[in-house]
Amino acid sequence: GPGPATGTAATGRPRRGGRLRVAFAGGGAQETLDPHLSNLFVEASRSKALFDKLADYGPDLSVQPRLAERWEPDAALTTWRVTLRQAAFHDGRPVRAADVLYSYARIGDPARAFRARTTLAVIDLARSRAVDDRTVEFALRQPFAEFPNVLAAFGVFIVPEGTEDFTRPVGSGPFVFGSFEPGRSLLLRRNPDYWEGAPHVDELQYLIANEESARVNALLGGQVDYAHDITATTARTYRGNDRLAVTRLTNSGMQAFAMKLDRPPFDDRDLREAMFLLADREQLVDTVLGGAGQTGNDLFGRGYQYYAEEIPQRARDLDRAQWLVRKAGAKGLRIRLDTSAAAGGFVESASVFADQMRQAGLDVRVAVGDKDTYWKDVLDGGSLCCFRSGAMPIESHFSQRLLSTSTTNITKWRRPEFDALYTRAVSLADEKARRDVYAEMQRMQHAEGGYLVWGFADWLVATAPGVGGVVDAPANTLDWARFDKVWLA
Amino acid sequence: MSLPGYAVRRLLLGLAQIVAVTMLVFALTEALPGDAAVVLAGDVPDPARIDRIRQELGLDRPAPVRYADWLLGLLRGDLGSSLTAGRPVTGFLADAGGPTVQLAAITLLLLVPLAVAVGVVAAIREGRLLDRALTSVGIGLYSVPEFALAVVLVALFALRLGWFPPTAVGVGPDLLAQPAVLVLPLLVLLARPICSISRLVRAGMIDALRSDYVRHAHRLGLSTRRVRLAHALPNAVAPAVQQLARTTDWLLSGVITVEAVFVVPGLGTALVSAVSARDIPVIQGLALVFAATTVAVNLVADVVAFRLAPRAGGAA
Amino acid sequence: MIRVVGLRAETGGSALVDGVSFELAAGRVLALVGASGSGKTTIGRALLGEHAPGVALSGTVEVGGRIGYLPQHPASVLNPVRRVGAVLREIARRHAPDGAAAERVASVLRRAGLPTGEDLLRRYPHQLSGGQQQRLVLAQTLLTAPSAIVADEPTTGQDAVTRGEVVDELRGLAGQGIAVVLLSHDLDVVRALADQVVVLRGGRVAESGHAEDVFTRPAHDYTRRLLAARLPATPLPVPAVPSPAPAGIPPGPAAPPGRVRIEVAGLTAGHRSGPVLDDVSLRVAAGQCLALVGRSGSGKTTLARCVAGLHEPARGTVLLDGRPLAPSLSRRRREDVARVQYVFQDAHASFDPGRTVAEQVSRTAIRLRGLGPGQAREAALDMLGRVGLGPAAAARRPGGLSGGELQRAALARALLASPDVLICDEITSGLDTVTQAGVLDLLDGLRRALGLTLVLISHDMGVVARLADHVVILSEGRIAEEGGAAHVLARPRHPLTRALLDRHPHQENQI
Amino acid sequence: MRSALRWGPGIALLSVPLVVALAGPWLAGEPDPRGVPYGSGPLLGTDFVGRDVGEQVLLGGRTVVVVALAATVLAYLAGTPLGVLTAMTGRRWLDELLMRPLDLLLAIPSLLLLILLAAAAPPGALTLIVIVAVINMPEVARISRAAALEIAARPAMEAMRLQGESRWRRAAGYVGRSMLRTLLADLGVRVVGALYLVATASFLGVGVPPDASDWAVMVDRNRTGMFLQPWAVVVPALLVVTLSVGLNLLFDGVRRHREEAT
Ligand SMILES: Nc1ncnc2c1ncn2[C@@H]1O[C@H](COP(=O)(O)OP(=O)(O)OP(=O)(O)O)[C@@H](O)[C@H]1O
Ligand SMILES: Nc1ncnc2c1ncn2[C@@H]1O[C@H](COP(=O)(O)OP(=O)(O)OP(=O)(O)O)[C@@H](O)[C@H]1O
Ligand SMILES: [Mg+2]
Ligand SMILES: [Mg+2]
Repeated sequence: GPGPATGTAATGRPRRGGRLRVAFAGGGAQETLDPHLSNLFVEASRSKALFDKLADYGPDLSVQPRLAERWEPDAALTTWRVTLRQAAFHDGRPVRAADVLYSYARIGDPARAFRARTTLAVIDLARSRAVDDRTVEFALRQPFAEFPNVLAAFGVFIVPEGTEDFTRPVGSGPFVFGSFEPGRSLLLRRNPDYWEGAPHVDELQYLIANEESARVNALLGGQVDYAHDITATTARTYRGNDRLAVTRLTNSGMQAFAMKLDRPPFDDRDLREAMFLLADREQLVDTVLGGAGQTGNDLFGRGYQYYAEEIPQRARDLDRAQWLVRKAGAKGLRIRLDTSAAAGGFVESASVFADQMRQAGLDVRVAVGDKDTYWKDVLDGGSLCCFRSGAMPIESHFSQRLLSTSTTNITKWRRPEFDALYTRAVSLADEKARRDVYAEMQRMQHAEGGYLVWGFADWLVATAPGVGGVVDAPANTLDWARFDKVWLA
Repeated sequence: MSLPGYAVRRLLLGLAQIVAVTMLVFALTEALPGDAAVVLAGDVPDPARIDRIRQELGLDRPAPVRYADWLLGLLRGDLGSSLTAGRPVTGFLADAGGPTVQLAAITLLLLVPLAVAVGVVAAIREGRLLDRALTSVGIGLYSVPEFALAVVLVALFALRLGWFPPTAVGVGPDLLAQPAVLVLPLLVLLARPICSISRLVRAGMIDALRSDYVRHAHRLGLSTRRVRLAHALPNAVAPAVQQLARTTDWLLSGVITVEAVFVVPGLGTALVSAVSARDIPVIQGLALVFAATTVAVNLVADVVAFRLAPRAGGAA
Repeated sequence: MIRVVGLRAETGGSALVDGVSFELAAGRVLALVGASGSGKTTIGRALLGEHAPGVALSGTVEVGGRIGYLPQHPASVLNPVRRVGAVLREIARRHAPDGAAAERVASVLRRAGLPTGEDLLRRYPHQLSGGQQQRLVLAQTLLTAPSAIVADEPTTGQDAVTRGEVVDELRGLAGQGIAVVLLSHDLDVVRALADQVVVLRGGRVAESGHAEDVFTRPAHDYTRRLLAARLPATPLPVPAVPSPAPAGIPPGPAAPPGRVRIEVAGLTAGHRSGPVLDDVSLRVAAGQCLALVGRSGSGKTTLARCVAGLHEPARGTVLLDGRPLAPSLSRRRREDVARVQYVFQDAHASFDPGRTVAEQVSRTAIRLRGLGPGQAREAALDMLGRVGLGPAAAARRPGGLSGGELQRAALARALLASPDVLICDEITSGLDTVTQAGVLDLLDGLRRALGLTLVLISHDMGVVARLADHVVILSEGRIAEEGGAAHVLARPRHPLTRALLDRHPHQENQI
Repeated sequence: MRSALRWGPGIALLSVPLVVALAGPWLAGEPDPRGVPYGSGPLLGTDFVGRDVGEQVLLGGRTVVVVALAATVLAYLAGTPLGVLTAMTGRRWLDELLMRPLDLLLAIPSLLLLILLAAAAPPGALTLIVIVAVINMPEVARISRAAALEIAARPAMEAMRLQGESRWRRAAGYVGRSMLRTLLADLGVRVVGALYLVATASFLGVGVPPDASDWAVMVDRNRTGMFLQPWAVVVPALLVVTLSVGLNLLFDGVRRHREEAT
């Protein structure tokens, strides 16, 4: 398709100094600097500028060490010893094991509702301990080979022991807190003592502009240097324009339709297969993503570690789909497709896909729901809905969404044999062996799962001329929205 | 009825109105699907987690109890705290209020003289080319939604010509510090009210200019200028003042659009995001501010109208 | 001072005023008289160089110096939102820019007979009485130092006392050397003031000359008819030494002869502005005519509206043939509504401008007499004919009828209900003498023929004397005096009654 | 000649969007297969999801016109009788009972009301009609009441009572008809207001599905591609503007005509 322009603006060698102004969509009153409460992209990026995690994800979602220098499990994979690197908080205190244990305890507090709480549930904090100032020993409730994924999980930042007040946050990140006006602006200063080397720019300012057009206008008007999340249309509009350069963040989001397996009509395997076959993935990518993305193969995590590349790509087969629809006795069946403005492209994808379903003899009604409560509404309600997911390891996708015990199992995929495979995989120390089990699990999903993954969206960020160091990394990974490596020419 | 008596009666009525508005807004917000906990849970809508958030926010108590609590707090001057951000609503309103108040105040300040001037000029030239031009442009402009006008103005004056900044991104809460930022938002905000109010002024002025007392003022040898400004105009603006009061409502919806397009983090933005977040205390606080403003402006307008039309005796 | 030669005003080819010429010297008073619609106002405005839209003027109008204008309804030319003083000072400064505005204002206020205190200056026009408003317009005009003044119907709708004051003012102006053009159909006022009279008929001069000559030796037949239709103010000569009635003596019960048709018992009523009527009781026998007389604002209309059920009294009852009527019209039985009818002071306002007169009048027959639309229309046209309105006029909308015609249509509308009691509120004050006489004759005839009971409100003692059997004088919401018409008019006991009779301008100038 | 000058421009302006809106859906025919977003495609190009803009324009007028007109009519149907009733009742308590709740609605910013109501009610044209009507109704009632109060106080009204006319006939036959001038003056502005409210609602993402075939929605949703493919914004925007300018010119003409007739 007609993909958007991708130009990295990296001009020449890094240069020091200046104030980098970055524009994101924000959350108004709800914005917070508490890294454990991070929810929005702007909050994730800010947390990353102010704090560090023990580990983070590379471009293929493999885990890269950060504050943790290294980690070693015991043979049973139930005790993990993590060694911290030499790093200091902005107030000069060193980052110690106690800070790590405090941070994890805070997130895991059963009385509270931090997003990453369930991720940390595998850790038995009561039995975990600080071996010394720079060594933490985590005791796990069960063998878990993918423990590094926990260290890198979304929002698991290390804060100084005892911190509850984040009005003037102190972290160990590349930038030091300056001033904050919620919903408007956050000003940060360069941390000259950052363990990974000080940032190039002197100051970093986060500015909030919820409207995409406003972010682009601000960039074109020279009011900001970096605009997060622009549309493919905007990228096309300014292709060849020297006032704006676009960087693609390939593979940032999975785009799917989720079918519920525990109720009619999609408890019928034939109908699911019909759905897989009737989907015109290219058309969806071209119209909904404006060409900025790749088609999907009904599996999460294309290009990520452990992704089952070997499973053949499904192609559209309308005849067979029509035949399967008839076989399932679903011809003319009235199906509701839930969507909402909860995520960009949902409504568009629903209306495009509804047309495709109609071609296969299904009667679809697109229902546009409330965008604010969408995720809750579709978790248990309806039978077919639009779905998307940000980047995460494939293992996390399994554990959060596909186990019988998963709390956000939207497709209601509940298979004891699949659960057993998962338990086996995460107890395998050998990566190769694990990969095989994951591949088996993905084959099950591909054959009869509930996710119709039609594409992977690239995200686009725009930068002003002269901004360098913005790299292509999926959203939510280490190098995404990371500004200590960016410079102003 | 005497003016003070009238004002006091209206004031009491206004207070009752404000409380009733908060009650209605509370009920409507409660009627929205989901609550703050559901919204906070976002794309991780784990039911257990939602319950825990609900507990943390005190949303597990029955709605009437929460409203009563809020009302009691109000009596002590306490508007409560934002459910999602935890900050006191008053501080929140103060922050967001600044830019909005500036925008609205400057708009009103410019609106009145401009609308009156356009209306008067059109009325004096009634039926002539200038009047026809002003009237047609007025209707045309009146029909353009604010967001469309904003897009056009930004594309032309900010991006093409570069005369004004396209947004207020990066400008502090005091917009006056960079007046250039205000130009385009003000143009957008002014466009429609100027049209509607100048229409009323024009109609009122035409009536007044045809009236017996204006003809008589001419007979008494007063200058045309004086007759128009001191004798006809005060009668012409009375209906416009009432409309002006209704303009606050308009201005507010205009402000929401303008704030979104030009990135002014004011009350309009706050309202939209608070409704999205089901942040009831914030919505209540905003409804209170808006209702109080509307009531106050209407009160002032009615009192001014009372004063402008001494005969009517405030039959509003 | 003023010279008019061959003045012509036309609209759409037809002449409203044609070939009018006259001259007027300083300090003299010229009266233009004539029936409603004869062109008086048109000429008056032409003197100021004004004309209604669509009207073309030709001929010569010469005025030496400034000319001022006292319009018929002063309220409409006073700006409702400007304080009295501010406007006066503004005019003063305009005409004598070299200061001393306050002094000049005070001086004209004195000349116009108004108090010069700050209190008056701070008021708005609506806070003045009708008479004061008229004098305020005069004061404004005087500030412009006019050498001539046009006074258009300055006495219509004013009570006798006010009328006398207006006459005095105008006479005073002439005494100050100002030429006065008086437009009026009130021949008494004209008689009292004018040096010269121009009688208009259909826009043409029927007769003109010295007032003395025109009144005593009218040359034109039309003038004679106008004069003949005048009503004598009092049927009996005024006693030389009136015996003043001590205040507080209750008015003589004077039980009317015959069966009591309508009775008002202990009526107390008011508006939001305050109480208006205080414990008023009166009775009218069947077939009699009661006249309600009193100064402007004394509560006559309020009383009449209570009887008609248009205004709810605070206390007291209205009885028809001894049976109490519901205070509100909406709770009265349909036949009671039909039996008590009311004709409004302002005929023009009592019609819907959007529908034809015949259509509106016939509704009475449909609603109150239960006739079908066709029959009702016939009955309406018949009744309109009886009050002197042809089917052509009836087919028009109210805007196409003259004031006098509309007043008669309103009368027809009420009479169509075959009422037993008819209340007439100032129904003749806007009419010229000839038309007025016609309407009065009609009422008198109906009364005799149908036994109609009349309640008549009027400022005009001539009208009262012509029709009334019984007179009630209202003063500030109480009955000041009551009795047989002949008796009250001949021997007024209350000072107010005497004032209302005494200040009759006709007598003032009696030769 | 004069009348052509008076009615001509209004009717001409009005007829274009009205014909497109009302006849459009018949003219549109079967939907073409989707193209790329903001492509140059047939005639007017494609919109943000690759649909033919020309076809969307044909399909998209009906909802805007119907919603705005229906909402306005509904507001008048509810508001005018209420205003007339309160103006004509002599009973103060009834007046207060009916008017105070409306004052309440007036004191809530209409946009807040719009956001809340739209979020609480199921989306769709009917919801939007009701919401826009609810928002406009109190003001219609107030204006009607003010106009009716003045008319009901005229002696003509009392004359009709003395003729035994029923309340209904007085209200509808006299007060209602006499108010027409005031209501006409208001109508032009109010329809535009309703149009505008619908457009703003979709800008805020409430009421109508964001991919609905609807001029107001089109203007909003295709904004991003305005420089790639302007027709998707310009054509529906022009149609909305012509519609409201035409309506206003027409109502102005009607008003002046009635003014001169009386
Ligand atoms: N603009 C106009 N167009 C047509 N006819 C008019 C116009 N103005 C006045 N007339 C007519 O001119 C005639 C004279 O009107 P004018 O007002 O001078 O009468 P008038 O003598 O002052 O009567 P009144 O005693 O009722 O005040 C009337 O028949 C009236 O209908
Ligand atoms: N609608 C009203 N509201 C308030 N006050 C009123 C109203 N109508 C009359 N009044 C007042 O009531 C008093 C009596 O009025 P009313 O109309 O009965 O007098 P009237 O004797 O008929 O006078 P006129 O000879 O001028 O017609 C006056 O002082 C008047 O100002
Ligand atoms: Mg006249
Ligand atoms: Mg009266």
